[in-house]
Amino acid sequence: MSILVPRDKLIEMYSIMVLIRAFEDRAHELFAAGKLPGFVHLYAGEEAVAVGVISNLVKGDYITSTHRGHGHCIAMGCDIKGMMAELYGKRTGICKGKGGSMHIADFEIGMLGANGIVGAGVPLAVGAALALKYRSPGNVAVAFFGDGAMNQGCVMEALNVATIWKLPIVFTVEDNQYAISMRSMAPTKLQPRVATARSFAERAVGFGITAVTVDGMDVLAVYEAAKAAIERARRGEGPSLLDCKTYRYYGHFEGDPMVYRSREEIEEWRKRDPIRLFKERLIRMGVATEHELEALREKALKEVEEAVSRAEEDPYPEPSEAYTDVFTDPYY
Amino acid sequence: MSILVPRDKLIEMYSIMVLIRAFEDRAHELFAAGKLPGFVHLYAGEEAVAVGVISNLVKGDYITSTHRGHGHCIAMGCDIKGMMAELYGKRTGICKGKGGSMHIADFEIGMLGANGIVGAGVPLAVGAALALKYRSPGNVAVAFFGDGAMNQGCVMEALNVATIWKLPIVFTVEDNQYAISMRSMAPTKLQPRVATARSFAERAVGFGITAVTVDGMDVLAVYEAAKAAIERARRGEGPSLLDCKTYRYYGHFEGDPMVYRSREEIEEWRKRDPIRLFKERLIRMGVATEHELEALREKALKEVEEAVSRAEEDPYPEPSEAYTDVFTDPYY
Amino acid sequence: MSERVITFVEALNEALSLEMERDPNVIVMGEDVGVYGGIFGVSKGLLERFGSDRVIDTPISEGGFIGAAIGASAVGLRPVVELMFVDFFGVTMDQIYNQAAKMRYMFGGKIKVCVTIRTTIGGGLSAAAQHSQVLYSIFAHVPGLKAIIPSTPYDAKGLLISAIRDDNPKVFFEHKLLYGVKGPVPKESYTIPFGVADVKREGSDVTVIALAYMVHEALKAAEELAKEGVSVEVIDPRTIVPFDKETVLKSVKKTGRVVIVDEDYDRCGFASWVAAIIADEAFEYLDAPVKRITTPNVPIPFSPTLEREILPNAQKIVKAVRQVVRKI
Amino acid sequence: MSERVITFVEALNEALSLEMERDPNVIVMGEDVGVYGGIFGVSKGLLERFGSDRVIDTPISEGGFIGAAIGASAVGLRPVVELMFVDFFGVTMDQIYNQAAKMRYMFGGKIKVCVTIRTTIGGGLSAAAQHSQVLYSIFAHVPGLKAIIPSTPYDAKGLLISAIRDDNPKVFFEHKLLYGVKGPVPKESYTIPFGVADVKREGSDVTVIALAYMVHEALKAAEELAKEGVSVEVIDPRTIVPFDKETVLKSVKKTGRVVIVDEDYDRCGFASWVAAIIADEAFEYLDAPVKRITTPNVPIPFSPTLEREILPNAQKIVKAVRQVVRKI
Ligand SMILES: Cc1ncc(C[n+]2csc(CCOP(=O)(O)OP(=O)(O)O)c2C)c(N)n1
Ligand SMILES: Cc1ncc(C[n+]2csc(CCOP(=O)(O)OP(=O)(O)O)c2C)c(N)n1
Ligand SMILES: [Mg+2]
Ligand SMILES: [Mg+2]
Repeated sequence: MSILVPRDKLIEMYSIMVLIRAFEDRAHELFAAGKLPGFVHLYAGEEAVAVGVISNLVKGDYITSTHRGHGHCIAMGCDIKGMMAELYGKRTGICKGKGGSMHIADFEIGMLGANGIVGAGVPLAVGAALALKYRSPGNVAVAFFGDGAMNQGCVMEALNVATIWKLPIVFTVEDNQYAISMRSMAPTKLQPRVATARSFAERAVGFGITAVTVDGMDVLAVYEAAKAAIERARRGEGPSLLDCKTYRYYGHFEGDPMVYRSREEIEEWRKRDPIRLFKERLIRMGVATEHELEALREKALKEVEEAVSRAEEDPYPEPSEAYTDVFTDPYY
Repeated sequence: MSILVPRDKLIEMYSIMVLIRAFEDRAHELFAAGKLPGFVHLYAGEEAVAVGVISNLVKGDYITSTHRGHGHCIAMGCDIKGMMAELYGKRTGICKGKGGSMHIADFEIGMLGANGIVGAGVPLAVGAALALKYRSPGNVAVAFFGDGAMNQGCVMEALNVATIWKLPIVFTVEDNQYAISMRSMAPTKLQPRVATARSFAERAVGFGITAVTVDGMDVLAVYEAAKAAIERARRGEGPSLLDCKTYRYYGHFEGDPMVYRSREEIEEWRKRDPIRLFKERLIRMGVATEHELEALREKALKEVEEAVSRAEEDPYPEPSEAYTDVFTDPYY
Repeated sequence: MSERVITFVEALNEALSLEMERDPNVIVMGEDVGVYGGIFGVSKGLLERFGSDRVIDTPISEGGFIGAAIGASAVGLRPVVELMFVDFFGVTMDQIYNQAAKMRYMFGGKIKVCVTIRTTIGGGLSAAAQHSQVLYSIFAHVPGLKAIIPSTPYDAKGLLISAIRDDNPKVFFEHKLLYGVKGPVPKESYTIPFGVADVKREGSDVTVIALAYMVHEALKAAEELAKEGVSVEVIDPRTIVPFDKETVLKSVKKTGRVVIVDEDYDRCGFASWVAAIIADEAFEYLDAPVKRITTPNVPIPFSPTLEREILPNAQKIVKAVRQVVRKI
Repeated sequence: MSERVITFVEALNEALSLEMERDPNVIVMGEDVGVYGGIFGVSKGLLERFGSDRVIDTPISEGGFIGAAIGASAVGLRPVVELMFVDFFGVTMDQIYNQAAKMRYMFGGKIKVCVTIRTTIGGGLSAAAQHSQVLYSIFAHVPGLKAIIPSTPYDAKGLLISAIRDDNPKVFFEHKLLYGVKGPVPKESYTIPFGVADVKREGSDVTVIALAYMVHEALKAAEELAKEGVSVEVIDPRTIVPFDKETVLKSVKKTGRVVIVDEDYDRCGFASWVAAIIADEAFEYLDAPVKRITTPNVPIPFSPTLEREILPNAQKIVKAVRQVVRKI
């Protein structure tokens, strides 16, 4: 580690990681129990990326997210109760039950939205960066997106315009090895096709973007790389790309039979679980004891459990609410 | 020159270049005289690219083209009379007057169409290459497109899929310095904004594509680079990209006031006119005399003139023809 | 005809297999169509049977690979390419409507673009605003695309085989709620012509026109209304381009009353177009206003209570039919 | 009101200037909007006046820069972004209809997306299949987008100012044949409310509804028909989302006869929707079939003789009106 992170910050990062994990594990159970309608994509396994990057953000910064957005939301500080209620489709949800898992947003705290369309958040983040450059220099935007999204046209267009306009933006690729069943880079026996021939960092460099490949299971490695990229952006030196290598533990969506990968592969990755790695490190560094960290995990579990109880009891929206919120005026 | 080109081939290349120039110069006059309806984008100045590349193609190969497609059509061997009649909107046009300048195609000879949508021909060429790989190995597809098109999402998507599928395709960028008023790379006093920060060859390499920057005013340089790329493709070694630096002499479209560039800049480029350069070279190499080459130019002028006279006299389509050719069956 | 009963998904899968067997030019492309067998299982087993030259998993580059499928079809292959959800059309519409749809016409009728684009449509799964739309009206709006919308396993198989053999660009819309629906489907290959509506139930008092999943809701409504003595004719156009105007007009001329059911958004949608045709060409025969039961002009909400509120259903159809048989 | 006469282009340019002056959050983005001043001259002089921070020339990356304009508008800027021709919507529709149009709703009504997307529409210039379309029906089909379609310089200026100030995503359609049209336009700033149709000519025998360039063709037709003693009311809705149903229905209830003129393709187009509304909500008042004069379902051909054949015009309107006033 070449950077010093204050103890409080480290503890906070750990707390958020376990909160994300607790939220996702619980959502997994709730989906299996038939409690959650719609499509649910879980972030478990990738916590180091959201937390490593977002821990560098300050008030006035923005992020855009993906279909797998719970982790980004929690790291940005979205209300857990509002999120859980949203997953249930309750009117107390953060989007009044209109959005659901794939469309959680909270602009007040800089979270510009999960997104059901692969890659679509990226140009939006470029727009936020454009606005920041003009009106609030020193603030930055971060676009989170998957390895799969990296091949979507509008994402590559966004990389280019961000470079030529020298925008304060950090492109964060969450390369969790798969886009549903499609391998990002290294073929496997089960899925021999790959989605790209070169690393995403190489591709970004071809656009003129500073890029680096990062161990996405190591939250401090992500933190450090993100810190450098975000500081460059704050100084007006333009965009960077972080290519974070990570892994999702659950299926692409809940209910995915996962024919494209083996149990062994999952086990292999789980050995480098980002929370365990960080925990061991914190203990080794003397930042916290096993006991203290376990207490944080329990707090997270409790917080999630409270959110579930509340969501269970909250009311569904009135049917008439279907017709509001299309425009700022009543016409629809 | 590291390659030997037979004399006949050289003469043929020259003949096609002067034919393109004659066609475009005449179209320029005809448009100014109010003879040609619609939008007309001329290729004058860029002849070395189309001719240098297409001279390497054989029966069974395919190309896709752009809004600035006359040069590609002529180099592929489209009938000049049919083309001129098409520009006039006559029923004897190569597309029965339904397409016009921006939509000339002749699939029989491998010309898969000009295109009014920037970049749209590129995925189509990838599809042709996919079909060739499967059914006609050894044949290749060439996608011609502009520097502006290089920033269109579907073009970058196409670069990627062609690489991962190892398709027999050559991406040919015609970097004529501008997309309408937008500079591709080097800023000028009149247009300080540029559309990309890195060379297109660098960008292509970031996708894993073999790429080279070529003097697009030198037909033999283009020929040589294209030969290497096309041979690689024929051998099944995958895609290449040629980044050809060239210049358009006329406005973006006929009628363009050209506020974004200076007379001096145009004059500067005209000094390296591709036809003059080639002519001087042919004379220097002893391939032909000035007189012989002048005769070829006159032949071209005559050919174009004949096409104009015919087109002038040809009939317009019957109004009822507007309703045919939507589907292979009569329903529309 | 064999009385074998299979699901809508199996019927589609069978159509693909049969055509791939029959014609080596038929290839299948799309996201997760290979190893995964298609996100809803439609292409299951095809990779194993036909190999990776013909069953091609693609990156998330819809513009690139749908464009490639169109290009390949223009030079002689017969690709069946999947757009995973119709809601994603916005990233690849240019290839579909400016290229595939217009090439033949622009090029003077000299070429054929035979690509088949398969896509899923429809709400009812709380999949929210970007995964629940229908949108066939947008594709039908654009000249040059055929639009096929089956409602039963039998129709699905026959229409998909017809689609693959048809020499024009077309979009084949599969409603998500139909995938599990079962019905009798012959084992052998058969085709169903485009532009021939199917009268799914005969009746004399009112004509109900419906597509895809809504055919089933309309039949449910008809059953309900029969108890009240109202005889409902349910017409399933099956393809909207081409559209079997004759069957619809004949029915309306017979009943004098019509309700058009359409899961697509109301504004500038398919229901409007049918209503407009009727209001022009069967005006003298109409005994009541032409009613539409459509999805109102709001994005599809996530919460089940909200989604239920806005989607058309049997209950709403019953209400509308009661209105038109009472009126005037 | 000053009697100054300027062109449609000048009116738009003035609207942009005035709003940029008034509100530093207003920025202009698009291909060739800066140095070139816009391919049709709408943004002429703005770069010089407001600088390159606020007038941004973009690469040909519509998905990227329209997405960016939407993102910027979601966090407080008021971008006016240009899609050079509506025909290009297919490369950037996702940003427009899945993002801009749905964000407010999906996010529970807590945010505003105020982007204005300007684009050019229309045929008549032999610009062929990919540069002559109208397509506003597709945008109107999608919930969450306002759709504005001016027909005169006066309306153009007032509606564009309203659009820039409106807190919702909207598409502003400018017909290419109108750019050179002149009309009286006050120098000062003024707004025109959305959803208020303008009766461009009063009449009592038949209602003609038309948009953009077709308003002028309808007025020509009305003039012609007046000579035959037929009194035509010409209604210009000016915005189709929101749509002023009341004014249209009131007129139809008065005249009992209606012809809807629409340069968009017929199938699932705007004309159908208006016809459907009338056939439902003014059915009892109708004395004749509801007629539509639209562009038939063929790609727009290049040759002048062909293009003239398919586009709606005064002559076709006259014929249709004669039909409905004769009928029944
Ligand atoms: C434009 C578009 N194409 C396809 C999909 C369907 N889809 C949803 S998520 C996904 C995979 C995304 O992969 P990646 O970007 O790597 O993110 P991950 O799911 O791995 O986090 C696909 C294909 C979509 N939502 N949007
Ligand atoms: C998708 C799309 N966007 C914009 C346009 C308008 N347009 C036509 S040609 C052109 C410039 C193209 O530049 P380039 O690709 O460099 O080709 P060149 O004209 O220089 O040959 C533009 C912006 C279009 N036709 N299609
Ligand atoms: Mg992934
Ligand atoms: Mg160029």
